[in-house]
Amino acid sequence: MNLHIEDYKQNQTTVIKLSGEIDAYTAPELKDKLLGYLNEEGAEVHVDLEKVNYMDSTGLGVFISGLKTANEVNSSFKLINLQENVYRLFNITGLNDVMNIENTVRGDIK
Amino acid sequence: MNLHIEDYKQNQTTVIKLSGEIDAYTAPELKDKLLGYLNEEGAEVHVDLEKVNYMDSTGLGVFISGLKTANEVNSSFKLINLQENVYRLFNITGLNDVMNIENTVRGDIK
Amino acid sequence: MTKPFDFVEMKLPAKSEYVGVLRLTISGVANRMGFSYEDIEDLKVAVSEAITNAVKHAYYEDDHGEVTIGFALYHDRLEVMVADYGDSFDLEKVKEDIGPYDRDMPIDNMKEGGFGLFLIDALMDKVEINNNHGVIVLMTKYLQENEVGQNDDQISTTQ
Amino acid sequence: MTKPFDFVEMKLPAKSEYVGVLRLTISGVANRMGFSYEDIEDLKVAVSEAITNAVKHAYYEDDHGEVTIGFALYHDRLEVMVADYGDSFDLEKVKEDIGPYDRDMPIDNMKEGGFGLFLIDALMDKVEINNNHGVIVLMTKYLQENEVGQNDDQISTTQ
Ligand SMILES: Nc1ncnc2c1ncn2[C@@H]1O[C@H](COP(=O)(O)OP(=O)(O)O)[C@@H](O)[C@H]1O
Ligand SMILES: Nc1ncnc2c1ncn2[C@@H]1O[C@H](COP(=O)(O)OP(=O)(O)O)[C@@H](O)[C@H]1O
Repeated sequence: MNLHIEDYKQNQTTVIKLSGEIDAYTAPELKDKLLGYLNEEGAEVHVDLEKVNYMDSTGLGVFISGLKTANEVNSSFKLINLQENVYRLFNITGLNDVMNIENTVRGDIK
Repeated sequence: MNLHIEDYKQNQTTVIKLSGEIDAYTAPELKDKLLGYLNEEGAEVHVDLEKVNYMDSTGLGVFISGLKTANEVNSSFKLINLQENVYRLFNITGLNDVMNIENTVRGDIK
Repeated sequence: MTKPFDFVEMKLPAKSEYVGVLRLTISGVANRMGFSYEDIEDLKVAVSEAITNAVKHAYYEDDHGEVTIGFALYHDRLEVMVADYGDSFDLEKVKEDIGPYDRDMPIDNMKEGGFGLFLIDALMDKVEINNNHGVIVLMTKYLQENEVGQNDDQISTTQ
Repeated sequence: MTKPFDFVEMKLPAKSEYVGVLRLTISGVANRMGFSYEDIEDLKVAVSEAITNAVKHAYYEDDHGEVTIGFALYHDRLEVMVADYGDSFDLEKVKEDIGPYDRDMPIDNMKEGGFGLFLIDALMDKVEINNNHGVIVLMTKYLQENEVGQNDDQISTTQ
């Protein structure tokens, strides 16, 4: 039910590695982190969702904010390693059309 | 919250491998299985609790029944691979004095 | 409309901290009923959306009201009711906005919210919203034929 | 006696199926408050014992009543109330029997139950039982100093 956020530089890219759940309680901290990085011109951010086993529309909202900020200041971000059930929400809402999403992994039954 | 019960013969011994939680809902099936085996004279049963991450006094009750049956019909059973928090209940209640319990493993944080 | 065979009720403060707590509860209820892993995920999202709405929209900043959640367990379906006693809203107006992302919309115009009710609708089999006094969202999810058959753990009426 | 800063309530059918559901809920509540893994395990057992008692002893065979569980979240402790509206019992008489296993007792004489109230008492910091009308078990667990400090996830009053 919590979200653990780990972030580090990898060459030119900033990686934000998440594990846990993205919901109304955990999203604000994630939003701060993500927008913080994206507010730097030219920044490249990878958000690694491999260990995120739950997300709802609050998470979608965070990534839409990210998109708008990235558009404004000319930075970019990519979502990587999404679990099936998390990817589905981007799919159902049609947001996979505008988001940069890379390689979905299979949802693991827990 | 469920309990999965797997049982098989290993040489002379019957192994009952449990995974999940032992509570008022799941205990009756376990009790049936355990007493079923113990009701055979000379039977030797190993109950493997390695994957049991929760147990309460309902579980203690099942093993007390086991003890009584084993005493009556001259069969025997042993509890093996207990997680720390499960072992603790035997310890607090003093039942570790009468139960045959073998090698506690460390409780794994989940 | 047969009678539910069990009813579970929960009252929570309308704070985001409790959305995750409720998710654990609904996982448990749905697991006991024999829902599949995928359906449980759907239920978790839909119910979280409804509660998040109550947290975000029903009450004013410092006035933390309550959210009541009712689970009616039927043989073939789970009905979840999420009710708050806060502000209502203009459903007709909101409905016009509900839908997936419109690809012709420039990113700058995108709203950062607005997918909650859409997801509830997409993930549940039936949704009714009543917003006369506060907001009541009533959501239904049916057990698939094979789910009922597959799982021995479901709750029985007779016990 | 300061006021609780949050209150969560739950009503369940008095059936064993729901003991596990409640365990998920209390794990969530205790996790949010910042209790340690070990303390959460204690809470799960103690609360399950109280509900199991309501399921086993409060109501007659086919009369499934309800159990009400209240969580009062304080800054320094969690109080859990488990109440049923079924049969009461003779607390004084039961108390004589409460205790760990007596090593002088031959196995044949051992009861298969009887450790529930003992475990509640051992695992919680404070326990009160009221059994005038139905049974109410009120259990308190304090947050350890270091638990409160260590964990940022606890629920805040102001938010
Ligand atoms: N429980 C509620 N109380 C008051 N207004 C609500 C409630 N639920 C939804 N609404 C209204 O409906 C709108 C759409 O909700 P939703 O689709 O969940 O998107 P979002 O919450 O992200 O805005 C909200 O912006 C709000 O105006
Ligand atoms: N909620 C309750 N309603 C009625 N009687 C109860 C309740 N809780 C406990 N009791 C009585 O107290 C006794 C001791 O309870 P406990 O220590 O939990 O052991 P057990 O439930 O295994 O008998 C029970 O046998 C029962 O007679």
